Amino acid sequence: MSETATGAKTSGGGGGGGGGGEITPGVKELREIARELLEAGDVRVIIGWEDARRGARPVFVTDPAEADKLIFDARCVHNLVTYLNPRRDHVAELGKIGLVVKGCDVKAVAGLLREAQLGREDVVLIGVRCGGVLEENEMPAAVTLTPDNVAPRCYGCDNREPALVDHLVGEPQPEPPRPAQTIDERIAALEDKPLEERWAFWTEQFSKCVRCYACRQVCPLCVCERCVADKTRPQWIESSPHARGNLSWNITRALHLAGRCVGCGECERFCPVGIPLSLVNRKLQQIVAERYDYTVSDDPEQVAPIGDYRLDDEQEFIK
Amino acid sequence: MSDARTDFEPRITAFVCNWCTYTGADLAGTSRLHMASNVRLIRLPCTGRIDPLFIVKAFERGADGVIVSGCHPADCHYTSGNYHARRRFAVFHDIMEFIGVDPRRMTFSWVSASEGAKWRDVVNEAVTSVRDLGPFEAYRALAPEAERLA
Amino acid sequence: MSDERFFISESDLRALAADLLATGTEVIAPVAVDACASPAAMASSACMRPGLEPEDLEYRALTDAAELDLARGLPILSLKGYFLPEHEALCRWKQKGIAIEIEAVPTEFAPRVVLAAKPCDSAALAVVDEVMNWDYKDELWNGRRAATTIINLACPVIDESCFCTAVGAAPDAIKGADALLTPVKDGYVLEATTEKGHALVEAHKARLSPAADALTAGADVDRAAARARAAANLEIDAGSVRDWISTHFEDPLLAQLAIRCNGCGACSSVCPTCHCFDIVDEEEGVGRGTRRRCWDSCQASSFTLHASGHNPRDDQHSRYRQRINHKFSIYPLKFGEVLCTGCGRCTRVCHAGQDLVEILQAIDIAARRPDEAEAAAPAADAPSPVAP
Amino acid sequence: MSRIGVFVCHCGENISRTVDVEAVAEALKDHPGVAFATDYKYMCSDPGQALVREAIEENDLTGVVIAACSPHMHEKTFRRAVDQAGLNQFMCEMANIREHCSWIHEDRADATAKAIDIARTIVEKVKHNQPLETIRIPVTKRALVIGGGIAGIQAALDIADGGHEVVLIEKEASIGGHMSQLSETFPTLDCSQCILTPRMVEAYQHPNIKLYTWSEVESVDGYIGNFTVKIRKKARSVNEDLCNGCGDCQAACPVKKIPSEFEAGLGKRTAISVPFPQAVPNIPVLDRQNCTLFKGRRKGLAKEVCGKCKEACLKGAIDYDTEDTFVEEAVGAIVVATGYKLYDIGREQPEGIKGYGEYGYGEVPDVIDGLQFERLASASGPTAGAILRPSDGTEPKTVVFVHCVGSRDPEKGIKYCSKICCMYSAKHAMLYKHKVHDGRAVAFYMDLRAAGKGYDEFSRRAIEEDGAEFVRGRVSRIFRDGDKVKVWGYDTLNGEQVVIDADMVVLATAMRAQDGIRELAQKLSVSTDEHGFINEAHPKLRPVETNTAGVFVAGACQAPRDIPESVAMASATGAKVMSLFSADELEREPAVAIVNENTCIGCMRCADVCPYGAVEQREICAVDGHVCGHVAYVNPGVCQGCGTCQAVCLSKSVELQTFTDEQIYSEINALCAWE
Repeated sequence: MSETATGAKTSGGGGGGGGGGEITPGVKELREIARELLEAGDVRVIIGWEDARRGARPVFVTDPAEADKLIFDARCVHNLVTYLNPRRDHVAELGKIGLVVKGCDVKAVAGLLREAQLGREDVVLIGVRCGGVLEENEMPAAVTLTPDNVAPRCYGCDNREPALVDHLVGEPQPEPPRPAQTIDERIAALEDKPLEERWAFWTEQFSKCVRCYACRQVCPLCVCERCVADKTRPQWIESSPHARGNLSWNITRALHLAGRCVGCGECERFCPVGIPLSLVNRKLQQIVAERYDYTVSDDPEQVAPIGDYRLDDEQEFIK
Repeated sequence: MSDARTDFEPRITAFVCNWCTYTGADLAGTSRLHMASNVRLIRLPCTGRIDPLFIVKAFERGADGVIVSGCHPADCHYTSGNYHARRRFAVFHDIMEFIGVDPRRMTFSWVSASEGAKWRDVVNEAVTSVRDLGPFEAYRALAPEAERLA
Repeated sequence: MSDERFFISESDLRALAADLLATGTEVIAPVAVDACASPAAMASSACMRPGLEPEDLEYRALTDAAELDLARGLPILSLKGYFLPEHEALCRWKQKGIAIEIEAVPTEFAPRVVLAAKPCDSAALAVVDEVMNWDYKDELWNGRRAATTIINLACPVIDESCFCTAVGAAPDAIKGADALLTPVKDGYVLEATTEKGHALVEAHKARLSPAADALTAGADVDRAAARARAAANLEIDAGSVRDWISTHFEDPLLAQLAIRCNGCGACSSVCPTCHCFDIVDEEEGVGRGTRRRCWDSCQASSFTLHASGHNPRDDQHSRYRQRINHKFSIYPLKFGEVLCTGCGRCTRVCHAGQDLVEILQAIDIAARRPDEAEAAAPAADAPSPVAP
Repeated sequence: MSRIGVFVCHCGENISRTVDVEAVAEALKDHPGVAFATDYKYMCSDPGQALVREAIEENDLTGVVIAACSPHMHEKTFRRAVDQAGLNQFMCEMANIREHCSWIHEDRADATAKAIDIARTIVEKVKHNQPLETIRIPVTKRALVIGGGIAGIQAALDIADGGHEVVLIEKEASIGGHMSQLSETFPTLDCSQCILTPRMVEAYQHPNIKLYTWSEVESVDGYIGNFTVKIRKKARSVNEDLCNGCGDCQAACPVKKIPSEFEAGLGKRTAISVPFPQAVPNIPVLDRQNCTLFKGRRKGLAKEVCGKCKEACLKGAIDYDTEDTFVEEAVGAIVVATGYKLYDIGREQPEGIKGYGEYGYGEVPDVIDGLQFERLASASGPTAGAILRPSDGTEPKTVVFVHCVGSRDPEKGIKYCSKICCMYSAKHAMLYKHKVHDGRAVAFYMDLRAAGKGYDEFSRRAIEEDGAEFVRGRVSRIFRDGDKVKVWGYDTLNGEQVVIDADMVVLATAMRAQDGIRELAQKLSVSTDEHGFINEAHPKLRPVETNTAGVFVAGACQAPRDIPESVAMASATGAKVMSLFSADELEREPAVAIVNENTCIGCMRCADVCPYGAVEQREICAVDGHVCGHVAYVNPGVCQGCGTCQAVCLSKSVELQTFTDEQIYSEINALCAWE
């Protein structure tokens, strides 16, 4: 409760509240480092956030003179690590990248390193101390974080001082406020319903899916060149967006992220039809946490739970 | 529905490993252990080979239940395939339950080459419990219009 | 009678919808769906917040005239899906031994009416008619078009992402529709322009009265104002844009404009004019299955993937360029129509911040005032790709 | 388009009794892609196989499905046949409609419907089979024999004589097993020691045999032709290289009253001892449980309380501080010959076995079991061959022999027949009469089972020439009555109760699987039956093979066996091992995983899960030659085909040959509910 109180008072994130362009010491520092990296030629491009017509959005800065475009505030919800995904050839072509990352985003970098999809030397990470972000980026200026507008995933953030980064800017931020309802609470609410209702709920949700695969495209950890959903021989996942194929796709997407998902919530944010994917992703995190005592971190050396085993793994569900 | 259940015979697809459960099922045969005839086996080298997609596809194709069975821990012909399978199925089992699939439609078991009798029991129990649950209409209802009309 | 304009009160309009439903005609119209009414409420964090009741607007087949929502903005998805469904069966096959039977699908459809369609959505249908009747006449599309009478509702212009007037459409256009409703005090001015439109008017004469000149004048003022609002968001010369793109295929600007794109393809799902589809054979058992077509997107890498493994558009900026190129150059050059009606959905749905208004602005400047290009290009900070 | 041939077997009546085989063939004719379908009485017979070959040629079939028994039974047979017809052998699959259908179902309609499904499933699989070449793997031409009883010794000698190295391990201090405890053997009454000892010595001295006594199997890795066995050499406290078997330590040992296992408790031994005079090797073991010095150590006493044996040993071979050590041996084949143990009557019994408290064993000293009688009758035994009863050392004038104690008695938990008891009880009666001419020998039996060369003659001789009385009936109770042992029995032929005042009673107790056999079976991944006897691969056709290729079984660990049978089995395993070793390479099914380099993203998750370390990382280059990434590569020589890599590959970039995704998908598809 006290969190909520402080959270409610605090401005969102290192950028501080106030107007879109407000320049906090953290942002100053960020721009300074970006400028130096570009001038020194350590990186060819800095990927961060800028203020635009429709709110905060990703920006690609190559000219040191333009480093002042960089901002950081509670609207900077995007997980920019998606631009490090090996599938992003058009970004890779820009040359060595300097990436601005929040604590949660860094876990995705660790994931890419863990799965040999990125070399640590291929990227310079500028971490920003973050006090939580809004659910949406599309507003002219950062507003104060409240239980009603904070991204639920920010609650209980466990990587507020990211270790994997090369630079860490901004003054320490207060805890993000507790959202009106946490994701765990929503999951619990769902699990209180009988099986039939859960089935009704999820099949309705998944039947909305238009199979645009936005969830896959933005996921920093969906690294496959050829997604199993695009495979036709055999066609494990029917490609037309009917309820049945949609269910297979969504189950598969979830399983493929088991023990890998970092919970950045980009899949849900990008979903044009609003499927609550973060409930599934979070549930997976709960499963691996309960069964295998695994919580995804920003340590690239951490061994992922799927692909590993213990002789005495629980098997209560096996006859 | 409930009326239909009385004379309803479930269709169950079983994914079994070649070395333990398939051989155990052979033993059940050579021992003439009679059991329900609702189960169809698909032989795989190891439970480690089984992708949850197999199970999803089985449901898509109208299975009312599935059985996944292989070597007991420490007995895997390939030493560790079943350990990897165990984790995979644990996650699958939990997530399927989360989205509302009755876990009783999915039987996971360890049946060794010498456990013909256990195989019979696994089969009979699976058939009974799925029979009680009734046909998996909820899943079939997901089929696209054209198909359901056909 | 062709330019005759009628008045219809709000209640009569709803009654008209009711009449249609009563005769068993399908009526498709904007419907407010309370996100919190469905089980989805459990998921939507918004629904957990006191005071907030988020509503989505969708084109839906009315079950009751009362559902008809005339007051609101743009439905999430365009009308497209009612003419080119997300997925539809093209035929089914059955194999017995070595023989194969094909089972065709019907291409005739029952008459239906779309009420209060957004002008940008109906216009899109007219634009897509071109490609659907070019080298091959698409029976399913044409069948649905022929069976459907569309009545537009003049649009107040939703927000800063609207730019219909910049691409030859308008908030009060009847293009692609059969009639137009313009909101006036206590009701609407209704004018029909096509056979189907007039037929509908005739059928429901009872609920219509000749519109007074004062009313129609007021309606015209509002319509002009809406056009002006849209024009204020974006003014370009579509012709110059078309020609510049066709001659600047390799121009770095096109790559810069694409830089943020994640290739999620949401834009093509919500776009009223994106009509590309994939054809898939889906097995339903041994030797049986359905051939379906389903929406596809040029933003997916698999869209142009050759069997050989070669992919002519193997990075995202070339895929994004294709989207711009196809809409604003290739299509206009081939069919004389811009493949965009300025509904702005793509901009609103893009969470990476790709902004079509901004992008067209930049291209227009590059085309007409190249000297300003350097200064004005929004993404000028984004560098041109360098070879690896 | 595939042209599949389906061949439905009646298997005599094994299948056709419950499955309408004609209907199955008919149904399959209409199945998409099936060009030919028929049924036949015995597909595996010559004409049956010929039928398949002809059908392939006449209908130029692209694949063959044999709907018959388990692939584990006849897959090889039919693949060979298909191969002869010029079709790649891997285009043939078995549909198991016998073990998995006709034998386990009664309702003809259900069974037939299921058989059709099974056949369809396999047809769908075969449609996606690929012509493949077998893989060759090298064979380590060394064998491991577990158990140094007569069976193990025989197997070891046969293989060693064949010119291959053998590692023979025995958990006791000496090889020889139970046979070394026997007095004389039926039906020839030749002295057990006399025929066994030379074999023991031969095995010990054989240049090709490496003997580990007082050792056990710790773990087994690998597969046929390439096993790695870890052996635990239990602490002996005696240096085998230094010890010359003089026996001074035994003489010096103050602890002399330990019941001797070898003498079945009728004799005593010292704490440091060789189990019996003819032990091989003749090297003692220090029994740390009973040793005074170790008792002292366990009590935590400051100074050693004994050490006499060490003082006595002039070779300085004794070391109180040795610990268990481990050695690894690479072998290509394994023979299991761990033998049996006797039903431990009247004492603590395992789960489900009740025991025979009513027979007074353990309380009445003169009620003994067969092995104890063997020791009494043995010239080298505690009584030097004189039959004297344990309680008072007097010569028993009336001895009762009870058959089937434990055996053939489901009530008591064991339903099988121990097979040798009839014969050895007859032998015991005979030996007794030879030694005590005025004595009375009475045997209670259920049925006399004397099948075997010279066996019936032998038991008749006991009755007709030596006057042993054979009473057909069970004994209900045995108890002490003064210095007599009262036996209450029943003569079912005369239908009267029989009460005998005996001086001694010998119980022919059941043969049971050795302790720890289940653990060993698990290490070898072979299966055991409900009694713990090791399962043979096929009861008739593969009696000395197990479910695990390269692991063979001989002697009483497979079922109750007498000496001739054990030796025969042992030589059979010898022959099996020899034939396995006759080639330098083994042919293996090409069930290996192959990586699709076009879609592999080199996350190497497959390498993480591969049990064999068969996955390596490989660089790939773009057309212009520069390294543009890395992908996984599966070494086919190492891959064993479990397919775990494929299941964890998110992009489905690795395919396991013979179990590809397309094959499995098609099988699932074939089971569509709307067929």
